[in-house]
Amino acid sequence: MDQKKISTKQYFKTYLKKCVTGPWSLLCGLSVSLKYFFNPKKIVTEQYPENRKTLKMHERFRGRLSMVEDAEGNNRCTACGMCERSCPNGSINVQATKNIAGKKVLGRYVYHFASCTQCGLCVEACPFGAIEMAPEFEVATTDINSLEMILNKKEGQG
Amino acid sequence: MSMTQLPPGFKIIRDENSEAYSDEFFVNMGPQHPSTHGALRLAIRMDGETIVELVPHHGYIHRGMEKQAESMSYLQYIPMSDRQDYLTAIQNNLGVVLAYEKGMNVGVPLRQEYIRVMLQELGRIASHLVFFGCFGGDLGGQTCLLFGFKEREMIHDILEEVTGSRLTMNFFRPGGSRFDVPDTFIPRVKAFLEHLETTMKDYERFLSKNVIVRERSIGIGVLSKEDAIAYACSGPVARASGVNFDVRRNNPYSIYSQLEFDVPVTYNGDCYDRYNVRIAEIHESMRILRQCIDKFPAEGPWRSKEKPVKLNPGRYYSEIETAKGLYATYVVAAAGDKPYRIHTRGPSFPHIGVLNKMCQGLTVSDLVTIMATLDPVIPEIDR
Amino acid sequence: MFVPSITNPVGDFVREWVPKLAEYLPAAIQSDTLNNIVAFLINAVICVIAVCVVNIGSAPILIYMERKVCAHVQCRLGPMRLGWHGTIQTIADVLKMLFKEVYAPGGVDKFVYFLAPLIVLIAPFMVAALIPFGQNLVVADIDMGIPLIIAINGFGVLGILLGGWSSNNKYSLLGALRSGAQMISYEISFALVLLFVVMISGSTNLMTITQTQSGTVFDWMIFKVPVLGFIAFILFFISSTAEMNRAPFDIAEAEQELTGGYHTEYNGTPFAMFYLAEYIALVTNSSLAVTCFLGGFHAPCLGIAAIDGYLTMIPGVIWFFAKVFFMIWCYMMVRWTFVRPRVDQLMSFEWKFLLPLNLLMLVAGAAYVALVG
Amino acid sequence: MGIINFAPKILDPIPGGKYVVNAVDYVVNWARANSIWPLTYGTSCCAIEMMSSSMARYDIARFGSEVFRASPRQADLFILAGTITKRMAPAIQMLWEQMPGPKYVLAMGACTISGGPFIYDNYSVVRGAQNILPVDVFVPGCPPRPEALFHGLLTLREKILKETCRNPWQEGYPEDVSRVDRYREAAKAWAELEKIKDEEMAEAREKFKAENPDYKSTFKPVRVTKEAFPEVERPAAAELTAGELSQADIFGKIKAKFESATVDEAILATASSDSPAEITLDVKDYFAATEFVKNDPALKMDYLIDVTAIDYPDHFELITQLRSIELGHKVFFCVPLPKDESIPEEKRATSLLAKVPSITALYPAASIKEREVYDMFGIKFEGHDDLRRIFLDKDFVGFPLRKDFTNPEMIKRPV
Repeated sequence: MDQKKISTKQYFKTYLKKCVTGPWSLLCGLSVSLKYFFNPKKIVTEQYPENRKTLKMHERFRGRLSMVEDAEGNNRCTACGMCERSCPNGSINVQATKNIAGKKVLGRYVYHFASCTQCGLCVEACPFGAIEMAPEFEVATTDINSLEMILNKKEGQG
Repeated sequence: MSMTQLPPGFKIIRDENSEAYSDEFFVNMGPQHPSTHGALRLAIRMDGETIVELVPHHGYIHRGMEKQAESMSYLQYIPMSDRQDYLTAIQNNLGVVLAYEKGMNVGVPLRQEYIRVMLQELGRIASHLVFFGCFGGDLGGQTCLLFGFKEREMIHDILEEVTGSRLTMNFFRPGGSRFDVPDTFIPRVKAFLEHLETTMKDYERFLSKNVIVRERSIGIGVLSKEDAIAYACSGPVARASGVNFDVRRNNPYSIYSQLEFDVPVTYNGDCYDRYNVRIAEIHESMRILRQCIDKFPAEGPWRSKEKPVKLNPGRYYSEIETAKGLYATYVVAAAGDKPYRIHTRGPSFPHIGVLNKMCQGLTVSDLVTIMATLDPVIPEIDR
Repeated sequence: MFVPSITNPVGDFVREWVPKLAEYLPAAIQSDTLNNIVAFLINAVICVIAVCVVNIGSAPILIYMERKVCAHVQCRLGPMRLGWHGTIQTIADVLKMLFKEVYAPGGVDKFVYFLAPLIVLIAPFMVAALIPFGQNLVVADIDMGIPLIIAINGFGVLGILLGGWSSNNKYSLLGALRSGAQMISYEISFALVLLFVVMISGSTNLMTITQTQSGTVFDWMIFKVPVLGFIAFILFFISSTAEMNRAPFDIAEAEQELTGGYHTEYNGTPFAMFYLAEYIALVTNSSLAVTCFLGGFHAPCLGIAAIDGYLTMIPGVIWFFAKVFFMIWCYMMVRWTFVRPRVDQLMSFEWKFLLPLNLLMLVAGAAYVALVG
Repeated sequence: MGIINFAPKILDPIPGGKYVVNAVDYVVNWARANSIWPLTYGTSCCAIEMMSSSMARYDIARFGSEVFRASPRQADLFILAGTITKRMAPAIQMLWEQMPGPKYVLAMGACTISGGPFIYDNYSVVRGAQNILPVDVFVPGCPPRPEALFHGLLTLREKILKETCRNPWQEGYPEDVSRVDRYREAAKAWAELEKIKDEEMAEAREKFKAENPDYKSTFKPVRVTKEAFPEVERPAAAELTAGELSQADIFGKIKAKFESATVDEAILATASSDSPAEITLDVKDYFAATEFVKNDPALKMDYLIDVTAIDYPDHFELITQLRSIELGHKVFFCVPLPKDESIPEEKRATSLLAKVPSITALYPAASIKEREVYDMFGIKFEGHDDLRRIFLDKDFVGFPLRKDFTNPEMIKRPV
């Protein structure tokens, strides 16, 4: 490091200035932390497991993928596979089957939660609004196989 | 030490017999180190506590995004951009989308432009608040870290309400965005700005004038204007060195040309200036946001006609100013719905390139200060 | 023979009862020497237990306090879920650490590696024995109190140096060397401030120092000598913070730079010892500050007839610990407010600012004693 | 680990010893489950959420876990926050080995559970932390909210409470799932099921058809109505500022100096400094042209935006993007580099196929960019003094951004 040459007078001037401004600046900082310490209203913590009941995600929150189902458990999926194609990393298997009339319907909607990035492109791509991102975030598990889910309860209609 | 004995990347050859020579040793900072801001390894050649030379080793978080982009559709690449610089995800989205819009030749209605600018500026404030926290935190004041993140949470609350996700927004689309903003957006931003105004005063009192911070950052890590340009620095790092360059003003995108804002520039190029530039930018962003709130069109379409995302063959380049600096996207479009190649120029990469030059002769503590003020995000470098 | 002067009622009680019990022994082995030795040993055991209880018992409380204080400065809540407001969180931490796997990393000097945390613990324990906690509550009321404290306090750095050196880690070594340089430098101003106190009070005995401060707040050392006392107190505060390696002078640990400094390679119980030593040192240094500057175990405002009765109702030890905890709170507020200076700045601060100021203080103190006192 | 595990052996035979063991067990487990100190480790996005969770809003301190240790030797929990790359994996394993037992691993986010967004067509990401470490708790999400991380912590707590010293914590083993392609497996399994079902149902379907010859489905899927939006024109390019040259002028200046410079006239007409036209140059003119635009007082291209390349079947194209900070215009050079045909077919994948002069002497910033191009495409930069791989290991085989790059670890994208 190259230090600039300064005169003794200048040195003492800056030295004395620092002696005054230094402690003052520290006191300013201390005053802020004291202000926060003695003001419990400033605390912003949300206590998660305790506030489970009141905790509500935003309407658009993207959690786990789920199927939109009516009261009888019927879904709207036509097994077109738009969601599957729009998924950036193959997290959705739309497994189509034929119903008794020979028409292509949804057999199983397999969702690999383990690799899902919750980007929401599938929901955007679905022309019938058959899937949505559920506001569900308590999803930790000790068993990775439980992250592979079948979303539909019933076979598709058709 | 002869050249052959030196680990890769080190260049300075010192004479063992000279007087200045003393026992040198090598220290690895990272890949898991609290102050390298991610998975970066810095191989440091030290003489006592003084850094003789430093070689950054990248690639610990190289995820091959550009390779993957070649087999993805254009739309599927947008979430990828979230994961590059995760602190300014919303801005990266826009960078990619602007390039797409050039390729698709679509425009954006006025309301959407305001949405874009407002989210951009919110993202910028959020990123700078993280910088404020990390700067204080890396200097040893843990409390700053929490202060910075406290206000950032509020921004992310707003962004979550708008986009649906806290960090990886995946929000903008060519010609518009995923959603319109909810009605609560403007009041919430307004309330947040009022809150931030008062809190920033506290925070600046807490850190800016602090004599220890000044001692540790003034004159440390000086980057001259010539070096800043030669090493392709951008954003606050370059502006602190006196490079008066901001894409928002020099090549305005969206509606930045219609808004009134200053580009803070300082001329010392040391750590304290970089800090000051960022703090000033928070205030400028707040100014832009206030203008946007006043002018925000209450009515009108929020996106243009939806089209399949398919670019005309050609090469498209877009650049935006993220909180870190110049973020450029280069798309090579071929026929079909997949890009031939997408390349991203992140602002942090050149900043790490100049690190060696800035640290020589300083100590490890200074390196931490410099790293904090460069504010790099490693996944954006490695992609 | 050195007879421990535990002057509290318990000590007298032991000295009284040992000869009485000794009468039941065969006459052949009865002697005053034996009685003295037995009484000494019993007293010593009591003293050791008392010191351990004060020190080790206060550490979890302090850790809890630190976590709460820092949480509230940072607008959060701190430990909340274990016990009422997380009160037993630190107990869980200590228990967990005790039952953690303990191993020495490859390439360390094992003997020194495991010796270091013990050495670090010794210094604060010994200092605690010299502090008068109450009118009669002092383990070793010796005349050379202050010099002994100065001597012992420097002992801790040895443990840190050994720990850092034996760990076979460059970060540890850097941390240890930093800490060595820092503590040796600040030792000087630490000693000089105590010397100022000695000069004003005219004794090196901590009990005597405390006794000279009885009276109102303005008889305390911090206000007794106008302005000078306060400056001395601030100087003591700074140099003791540096002595304890606490933030903002925690350059030896410097998590952001050295990932933990000298204790990077320690785990389980040895690490717990380093952790404990840090907080015990906090107690002893605060006690020292209280003894030297804040009137020790005396209640404030003694000598005003109206409230004297009420104040003396509260035992001295409670006053003492109230003051100690106030001091600790101050240390904590400082820790969670300021950022850490660089090593060379720390050194130049000591040698260019603190030391000249200390010397000036000594001169001024001498002048004060000569002119006023 | 430690003496506690021998307690049952010694104490159980003693009458009443069982109860002592149980009591100690309870206390120790309680302590372990409630005092979880995580390691400061994070690579990408999840790390920020992990940090957020320790900040004022969510405050991991309530669980007693705010003591983030920078040294693995003092940590109990390894929160794997962020993508694990093959280059990082050995470091992670080492960190894990340095932790004293009992130690736990929490995989946070899609990347660490399965590779997340980086499963397909990827050569550098470890597909799931299970490949390298035994993982105790999985927290899916990308990234998971801080609350989700807390839920993971609570799940881990449940798991720890189940351990006793008779059933102590044991070091688990990683399992190799790197080749698992869940999408294809699921599709394959379903195809087989479908085949069986088809055979079984064939008769019933015939019958149904015979019974209802003109069956029509009652199910009519309703399309989601989407708002109609007007088309919007793109705004015109910004006007030139003082000193700024138009793209045509820049090309004219370069063309005058270098014969080989060509440009697509159609693009040049509409090009602006926002979307510059690319000037194609010959390799031999590349360095001289860069030097010219840097030093010419009317151009002053002093700022290097980027150096990158594109791989075409028969040649590479090196793109050098320059701009002038002061004047505000840009120039993009496009240098076609023919691939070296003399290299035999089997060696082509691993050898450098083209070479180009380095511009590090003019732009120091080019140093790292050229290393990146070298690393990704295998283009040699002559005159570069430190041409090493930058993102990949030095013994990595192949150059990933070439179109014909193959890697045995790569799984092709299924859809």
